[in-house]
Amino acid sequence: MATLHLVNHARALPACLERAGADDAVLLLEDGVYAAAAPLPRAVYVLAADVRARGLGARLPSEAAVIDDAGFVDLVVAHQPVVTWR
Amino acid sequence: MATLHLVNHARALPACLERAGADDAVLLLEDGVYAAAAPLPRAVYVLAADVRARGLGARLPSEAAVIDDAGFVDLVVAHQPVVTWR
Amino acid sequence: MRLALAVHGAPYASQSSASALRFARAAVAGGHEIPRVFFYHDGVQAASAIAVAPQDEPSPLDGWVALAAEHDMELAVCIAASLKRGVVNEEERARYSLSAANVHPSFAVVGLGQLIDAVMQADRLVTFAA
Amino acid sequence: MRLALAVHGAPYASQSSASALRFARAAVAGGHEIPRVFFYHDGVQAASAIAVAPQDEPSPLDGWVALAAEHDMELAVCIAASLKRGVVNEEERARYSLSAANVHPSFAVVGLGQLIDAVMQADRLVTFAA
Amino acid sequence: MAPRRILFLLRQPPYATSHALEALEAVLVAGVFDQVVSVLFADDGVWQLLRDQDGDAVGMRTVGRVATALPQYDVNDIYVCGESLRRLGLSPDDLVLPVTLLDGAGQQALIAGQHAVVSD
Amino acid sequence: MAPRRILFLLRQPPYATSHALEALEAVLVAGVFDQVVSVLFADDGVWQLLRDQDGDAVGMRTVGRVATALPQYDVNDIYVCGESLRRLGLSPDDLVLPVTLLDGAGQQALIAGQHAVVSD
Repeated sequence: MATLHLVNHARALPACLERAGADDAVLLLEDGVYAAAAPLPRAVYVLAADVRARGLGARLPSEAAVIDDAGFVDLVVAHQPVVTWR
Repeated sequence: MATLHLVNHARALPACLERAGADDAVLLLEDGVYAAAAPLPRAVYVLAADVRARGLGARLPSEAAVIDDAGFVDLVVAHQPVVTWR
Repeated sequence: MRLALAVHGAPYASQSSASALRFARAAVAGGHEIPRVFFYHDGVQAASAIAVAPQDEPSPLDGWVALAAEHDMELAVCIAASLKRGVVNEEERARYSLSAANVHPSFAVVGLGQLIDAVMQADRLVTFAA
Repeated sequence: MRLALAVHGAPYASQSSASALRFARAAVAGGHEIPRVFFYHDGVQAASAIAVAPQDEPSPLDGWVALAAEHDMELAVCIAASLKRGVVNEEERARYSLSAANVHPSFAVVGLGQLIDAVMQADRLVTFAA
Repeated sequence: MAPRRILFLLRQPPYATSHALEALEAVLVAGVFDQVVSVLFADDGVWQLLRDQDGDAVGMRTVGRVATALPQYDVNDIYVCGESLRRLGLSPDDLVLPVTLLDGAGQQALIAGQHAVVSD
Repeated sequence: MAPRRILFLLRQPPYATSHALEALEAVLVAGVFDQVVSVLFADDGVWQLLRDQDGDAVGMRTVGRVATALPQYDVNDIYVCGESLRRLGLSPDDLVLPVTLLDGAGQQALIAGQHAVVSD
């Protein structure tokens, strides 16, 4: 089963990507969503509540797929382990 | 009177240096002292207690002058304003 | 599926507790079980019974208390992390002769082994970092 | 010289309080005055009377209490920042019908204006950030 | 006593912590003290001023809305680091308030002229 | 129940917060649970292993000394990110413990094989 990476600060995304496989999923949440305001080197998920709070909705690139909290749960169910990078 | 810049996380040093004048003093403290383990672009002070806790004493470059808490107080007295970057 | 959560950041210092609470609500709404939420590091502050949220913001405490009351969910606070941060229950108050106790009764003060136990019992561990 | 200090980080989440305490000791040893230490943001946790430091580490609380007792130094906790973080004195406990109060009597719970007042009264403001 | 020159240096993004919101509250309080108050948004602090925020989504007050109250509290010297704005991919039109852009030398001079600088 | 594979991912420097110390305490506890426990020090977490630390200087326990207790608690799979070590200007001789260096692919494989990963 592939790994789910949670990134809750934008500065932690490089550390995550150094150790993430191509089949792994990456979810940006909290201040991690600011990483999606800069060019992204791969497809990522971004958490809707955090995007909306920060006013980033209109600024996301096509590499960023917005998911809600239920989608977050689905990602956790579909991946193992779940790794947090802060 | 020149400004005293306090940097308590290594990641904040670039932000400080972008706005620091040549005559200003820069003091690295807490996790800021790790910035002195990499090449430094200018002379800085580093706080002795934080250097000692982290085992960095033997690794400091010549640009880093170690001062104790009394030296920190002296820097504050000799500068205005005191700005903290974290 | 059985999901264990770890909360590492204090309310207002971190979104950790708020994000975990929203995740927990979505998980139980999706039919999953959350046997234990383990509050560690600064996350132990979420157990304080005497925090008063600003008028225009929801109370993190009320959210956890309500969710745990509706579902079979243990809110577990690490004793070593909480004691040094001033989050103590009546038993610790008496033991250390402190002037007050402040852990909400919906939270259990437990040993660090319960984090490992949660990992052993659950299908996933999801950490909400500081 | 009159030096005002601001402490923004909670003990164990940040060195802020510990660094400020060492600085304050050095300043008074050097003949300077510290009329007020203003605890803001997560720094308000330093005022908790019910935190129990690990056996092999000094208590941050004891350090502040001892220093303030020896010198004319106000330990001021911002009321807005502390209330939402569960750091409350007896007056707030009664006002909000809370189950306990936990502010150490050496700390004064004050309004945010006292930060600006400290800046106006002192020759320097030194901020110990989170 | 002559009024003090007090700068608030705001560098934290708005929602992961309460620091941004609480620092803005301190600015509003300072505004009523008849001091010379200015504010510099720099680095991730510029995100505080982005339009279309909605703090309700994460259970917090909307920080951008609090920032728009600055002029009502007589805080009118509102500066933004131009280089930070550029790095975040933003333009002044993206912000909730009219601001004055400063380069590094301008920020250095602003800081150098203060009695005290309050960080967030 | 078959033992679980649990990785502790330690990326925080040792003294600014208690997170590093508390995460190590969690590793020590995990060591007595008869699970398959491993530890990966990466990024600033590698500073936890530097020799000659002295926590007394800042009123904290010495984190490097706690780390040396790992083998006594039957935690022997101790990995360090080689690239992080290099970036910090350190060599394995600078560390308080013998460790196994891993490159990015090795860390990816280590993570992929776990039931759970605990972060600090």
